[in-house]
Amino acid sequence: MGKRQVNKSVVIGTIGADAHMIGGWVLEKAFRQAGFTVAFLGAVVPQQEFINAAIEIDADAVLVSSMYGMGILDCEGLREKCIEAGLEDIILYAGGTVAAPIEIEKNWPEVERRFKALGFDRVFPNTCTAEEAVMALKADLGLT
Amino acid sequence: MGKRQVNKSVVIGTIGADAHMIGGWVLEKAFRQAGFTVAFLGAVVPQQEFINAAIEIDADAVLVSSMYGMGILDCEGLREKCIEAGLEDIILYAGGTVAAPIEIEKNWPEVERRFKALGFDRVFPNTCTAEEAVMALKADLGLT
Amino acid sequence: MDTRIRNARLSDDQFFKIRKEEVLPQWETGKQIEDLDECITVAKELSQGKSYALKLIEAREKGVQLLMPQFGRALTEYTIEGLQYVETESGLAPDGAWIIFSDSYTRKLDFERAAAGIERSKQEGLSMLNGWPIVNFGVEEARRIRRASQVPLTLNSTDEDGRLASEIALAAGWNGANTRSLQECVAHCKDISLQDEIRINQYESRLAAIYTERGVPICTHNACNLTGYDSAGYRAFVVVSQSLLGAEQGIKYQFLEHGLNMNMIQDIAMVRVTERLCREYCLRFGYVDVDFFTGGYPFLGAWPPRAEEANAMIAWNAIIPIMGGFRTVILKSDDEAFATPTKEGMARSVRLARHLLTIMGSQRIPESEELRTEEAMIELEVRAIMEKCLEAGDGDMAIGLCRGVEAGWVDTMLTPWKYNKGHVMVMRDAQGAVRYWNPGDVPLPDEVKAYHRDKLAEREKKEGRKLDFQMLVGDLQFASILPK
Amino acid sequence: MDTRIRNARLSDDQFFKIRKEEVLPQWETGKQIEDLDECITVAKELSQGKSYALKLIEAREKGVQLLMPQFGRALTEYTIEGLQYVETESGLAPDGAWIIFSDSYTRKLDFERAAAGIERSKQEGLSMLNGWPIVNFGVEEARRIRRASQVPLTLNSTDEDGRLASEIALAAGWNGANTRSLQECVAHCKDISLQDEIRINQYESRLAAIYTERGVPICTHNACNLTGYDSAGYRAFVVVSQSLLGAEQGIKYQFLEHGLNMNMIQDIAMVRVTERLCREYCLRFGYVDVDFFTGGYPFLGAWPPRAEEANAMIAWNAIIPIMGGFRTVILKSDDEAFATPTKEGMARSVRLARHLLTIMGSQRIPESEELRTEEAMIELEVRAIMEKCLEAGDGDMAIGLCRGVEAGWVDTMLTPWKYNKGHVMVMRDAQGAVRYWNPGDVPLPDEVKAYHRDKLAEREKKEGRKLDFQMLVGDLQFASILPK
Ligand code: B12
Ligand code: B12
Repeated sequence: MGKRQVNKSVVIGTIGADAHMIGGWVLEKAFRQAGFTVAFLGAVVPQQEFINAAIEIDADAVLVSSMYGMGILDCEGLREKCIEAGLEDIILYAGGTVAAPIEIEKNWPEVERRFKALGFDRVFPNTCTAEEAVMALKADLGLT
Repeated sequence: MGKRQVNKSVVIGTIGADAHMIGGWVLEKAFRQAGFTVAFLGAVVPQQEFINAAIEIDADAVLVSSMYGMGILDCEGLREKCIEAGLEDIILYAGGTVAAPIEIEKNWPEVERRFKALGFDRVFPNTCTAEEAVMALKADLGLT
Repeated sequence: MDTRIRNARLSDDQFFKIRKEEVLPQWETGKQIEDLDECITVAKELSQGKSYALKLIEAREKGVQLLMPQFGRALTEYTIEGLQYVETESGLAPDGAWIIFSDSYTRKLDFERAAAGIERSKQEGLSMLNGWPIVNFGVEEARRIRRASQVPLTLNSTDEDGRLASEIALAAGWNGANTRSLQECVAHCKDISLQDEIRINQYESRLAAIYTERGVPICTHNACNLTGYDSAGYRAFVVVSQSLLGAEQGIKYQFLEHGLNMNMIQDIAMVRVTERLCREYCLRFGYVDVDFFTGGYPFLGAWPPRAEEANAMIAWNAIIPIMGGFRTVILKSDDEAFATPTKEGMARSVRLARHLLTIMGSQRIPESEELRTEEAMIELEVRAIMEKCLEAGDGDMAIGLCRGVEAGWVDTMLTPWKYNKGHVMVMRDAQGAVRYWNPGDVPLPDEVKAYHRDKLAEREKKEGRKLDFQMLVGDLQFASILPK
Repeated sequence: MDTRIRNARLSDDQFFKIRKEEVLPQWETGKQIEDLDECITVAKELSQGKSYALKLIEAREKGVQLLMPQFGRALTEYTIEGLQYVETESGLAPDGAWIIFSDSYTRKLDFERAAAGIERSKQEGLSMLNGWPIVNFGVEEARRIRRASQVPLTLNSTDEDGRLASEIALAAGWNGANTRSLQECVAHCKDISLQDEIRINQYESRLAAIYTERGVPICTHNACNLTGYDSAGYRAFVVVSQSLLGAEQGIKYQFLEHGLNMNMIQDIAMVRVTERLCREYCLRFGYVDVDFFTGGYPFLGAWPPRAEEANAMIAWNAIIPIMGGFRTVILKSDDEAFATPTKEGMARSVRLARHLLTIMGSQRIPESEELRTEEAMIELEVRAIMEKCLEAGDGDMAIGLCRGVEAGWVDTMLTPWKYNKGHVMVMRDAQGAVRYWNPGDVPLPDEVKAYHRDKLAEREKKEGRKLDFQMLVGDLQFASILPK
């Protein structure tokens, strides 16, 4: 953090074959209200689209929503693709109901372990409100 | 068993300060229908009344209902009083929600241990139906 | 018959004589509350912001429905621990209140055995009593409990004689002092005469009124919990008749508590009719400033022994009051089939019900022909019995009530109470509403008789068999015995 | 606009051409079911006594309401284990049926990733997919599952293209082949055009009809689950419009599945109007022998993360169908906020709902002014949109529907689907019913507009503040975010 200039911009979308878009929609409203530029990609978003959008708006962070349970599978390789695309230190968040097996979903340290291993900076359970998401990102961007 | 002649007669009542009488009422109907003579004492029945009734109808068994939770306290000494009254081998059953502490009520072996120690032949949880009660007594009386 | 009892207000002389000679000497802790003025002063202070009557008024103004869980353990510590646990874990405050129950020895004035139960509980490290023995512990311990909770406490120590328990509760800043008479005989008594029971309860009602008059508003529970298997009309009648007895003693706030039979339409109709007729009869007798609040009480019949089925019961018994717009939602817990509520069970129950309030919002049952008919039938029944009582009592409800029970036109099916004739038989109809299979000597108007008969005939038709006694017995356990 | 799609029955030639060229080649397991005659023969045998359509008819005759839990795991063993667990532990048979869901990769025809998910699941010893990948496993495994359960199975593999999944399900003696079109676009799609979606679903409907014609009755789900936040009128419209598309292909049994918004009156009104109008419109177009069954689907919006609150949701979402007299009670579980239902969670849910059926018996919501008004308003709305479509399509519902979406008078608030205009905004009123805050270009009759406006004004009044966008956003989580 701090390497590049923070310009309050985020990419938000739901990854993979996942059609859930309401969480992302709520996040979009909250981030706009908090003064962020938002590229909202809706649902069923391939990894490459997140990266393209991040480049386009020079995003500080990519907020990947995953609700339908295949989040762990769908997020594999995203950090690597970011690095390839020159977005070394972009912030990556994931959030939602990220793991199909309830054994993992209800074992949050395990979820965090897995997403850290995938190169994500943070991962949020679906009890996270949009306001909490905004606060977390502001903190990570040194904005408060 | 077998010492005295079985004459298919039972005393039924709810012991102590316990006002619950519906279980006893249901039992009464079932035992009558099964051909038993029943002395039904209703609720709030002192120990002595059970004994008097048992003598009066020359009962094979006394069925003590206890629903309100103080069954263990209320049943203490009943077997001794029976012996004093000459009812050495009368069958004593208890049944209902016999123990106030849920720790005991949900630990049925402990309930059985305690009622055996009080000289009861059997104790039944409140999931016992009237038909099951009849069957148990018939078995103990060698009636099937 | 003995007509010494009348529905007439106790004079101060009478009241204080009974207090001194009969009530306070019942147990040694009676001494602690001899000074009624002091009791009232302390109660006023301790109930600041935690007055049940005022909370009910506030709830009405805010348009909210109060959640009312129940609790009681043999020892004060256990009891406090439980209240605090539930309040913290389930967010009971601000729109909630507690029903605290005493144990059954206390209710039967067997304070020796209650004392033994306390000792045993200490020895075993478990609650060996089915409630908190308020009389044995006395007023200071009751005040400790009052301080420990954030919401109003109301005492449930229902049985023959709750006077000393109510004295202590009120002196501790709790609510209490039920408006009871026939309700108690039928639910919990065996030998006491209705005259005696009315007399005892006149005292208790007067007590509540004195606190109220002196600035500590008390809202008594006027209940028809009965034995759990009673017709809706009988339930409503019990409450309406008791409302007159309570009002005569000066009670200003009555909480009309109705055991639910679990047919939504019938239960709601019952509560509405009761409230309406309580107002009407009280006005007729000149009790012009009595305020009424409504509530259901979760099904008082046999509950199922597994959590999921119990949750179905908890939910349905909360949904009826919510849809009926009752002021409170009283809660049982998933421990019901086994033991008095545990703190964990009660917290679960509050959470479930609180979420029902969230998702149901202000949904209410709409007016309908069915509801109107049901109300009309219950109303006809209650009026018929009320008028017959008043006639028999020459305008005196106390006398009329006693005569009605004696004659058997005030009657219900099951009770440990020896004075009840027990000629009536009730059964569930095709919708689970409780109907007279045999109205015994209850003076049901013909229209009402026919209505009940038709409703039962519908069940016969639906089940394709004649009604019989086995079905009546089966009805007693319809909600507790699970299909294999 | 492209008008190549019409509401016309596929000829056998067309059907079998598509089957061979488009559907079966989608994945290698398509080969196993090339011989449709053989598939139908086996299906007939395997569905003996377990036919969903016949079970629904039987339930109607017996006057019972079927319980429908849901399940699906990445591996066949896990899936079978779960079904058997629930059936044993909760007594699902005889009055129950299963909804089995496939995983989302399968639904998006991404069988490669589904295959990877199966492998991963084996490696991790956990179900890494959110359903059972029916296409990857193929017909023999599906038949194994069919044999392992005692009750009808119906497949939920809803998304753009469910044809191959439905082919396999039907060939295995399951029920399946939803009647879908707009429902799918709105719920799960992003880029597909409505024309293409209708074309895909004509095939699927025709498939169900062929099985039915050849002695294996199939009852398709005609659903309006949508995204969980849609007006009642829009929901009903979606189902009514789809009923014509399905009926044209020869479907004889349609299960009308309605996502519930959790306002009892509105939900019941919606289901009634849908059923009535499905019949009416089908008759009008000459589909004289279509049979309809009704069902709700538990709230499709955000659920709370704790068991007690989830139980409140389970209960209320079961009580609405019971009170509405719907033929089925579909169940979610207390796992809803976290993961697809576990077997334990689903068994709990079935027990809870089964006990509600026991204690509620045949209680139903009575007729009332509120219900009539609500029905009337929904009916006016649906008729207005239907007629506008039929006019625009020159009597052809498929064309009209496409034109309606394009023009924006068929519209809803939230969806991932790019062709939806999204000009409407809905919000909850004071009773939690869903109302148009902004009807966009939906051709609401003035009366209906005024009604929605009034209802929202009541909420404004109740809450003492103007409606704003934050409230709309708040409504999306009203049932999931718990008060502190
Ligand atoms: C609404 C809903 C739907 C709608 C979706 C409509 C739409 N297109 O958006 C419909 C009905 C169509 C649907 C479909 C399906 N669903 Co769905 N759905 C839900 C439901 C009930 C609510 C989700 C929601 O909208 N919540 C409201 C929004 C505002 O909250 P949110 O999404 O949680 O987002 C908030 C937070 O999570 C957080 N957040 C979210 N993402 C991110 C990302 C970041 C970086 C951060 C910081 C925060 C954050 O912030 C948001 C605001 O607070 C959930 C269960 C639940 N949670 O109650 C199931 C659920 C997500 N669905 C599920 C499934 C399986 C499906 C289906 C496969 C069908 C099925 N088998 O049931 C299909 C999916 C098809 C597909 N291709 O994706 C499962 C997923 C299981 C799992 N994870 O293992 C769930 C959990 C239900 C369940 N228990 O079975 N669903
Ligand atoms: C109905 C009822 C009442 C009615 C009683 C009416 C009456 N006079 O009979 C009313 C409302 C008045 C009432 C009052 C009270 N009750 Co009550 N009541 C119940 C309830 C809901 C059902 C009991 C019932 O009638 N079941 C139907 C009959 C047919 O079944 P049964 O009694 O279980 O009997 C069957 C079996 O148990 C068995 N059986 C019974 N006895 C025997 C004996 C033998 C030998 C055998 C073989 C079999 C057998 O056979 C019967 C037929 O199947 C139970 C909870 C439950 N079980 O659901 C609470 C319950 C028994 N009550 C309870 C309590 C505490 C009280 C009160 C103290 C008030 C309070 N705090 O809630 C007062 C008691 C006052 C007093 N002095 O006794 C507690 C007891 C707790 C405990 N054991 O620790 C219970 C468990 C509720 C609870 N969880 O708090 N109650």
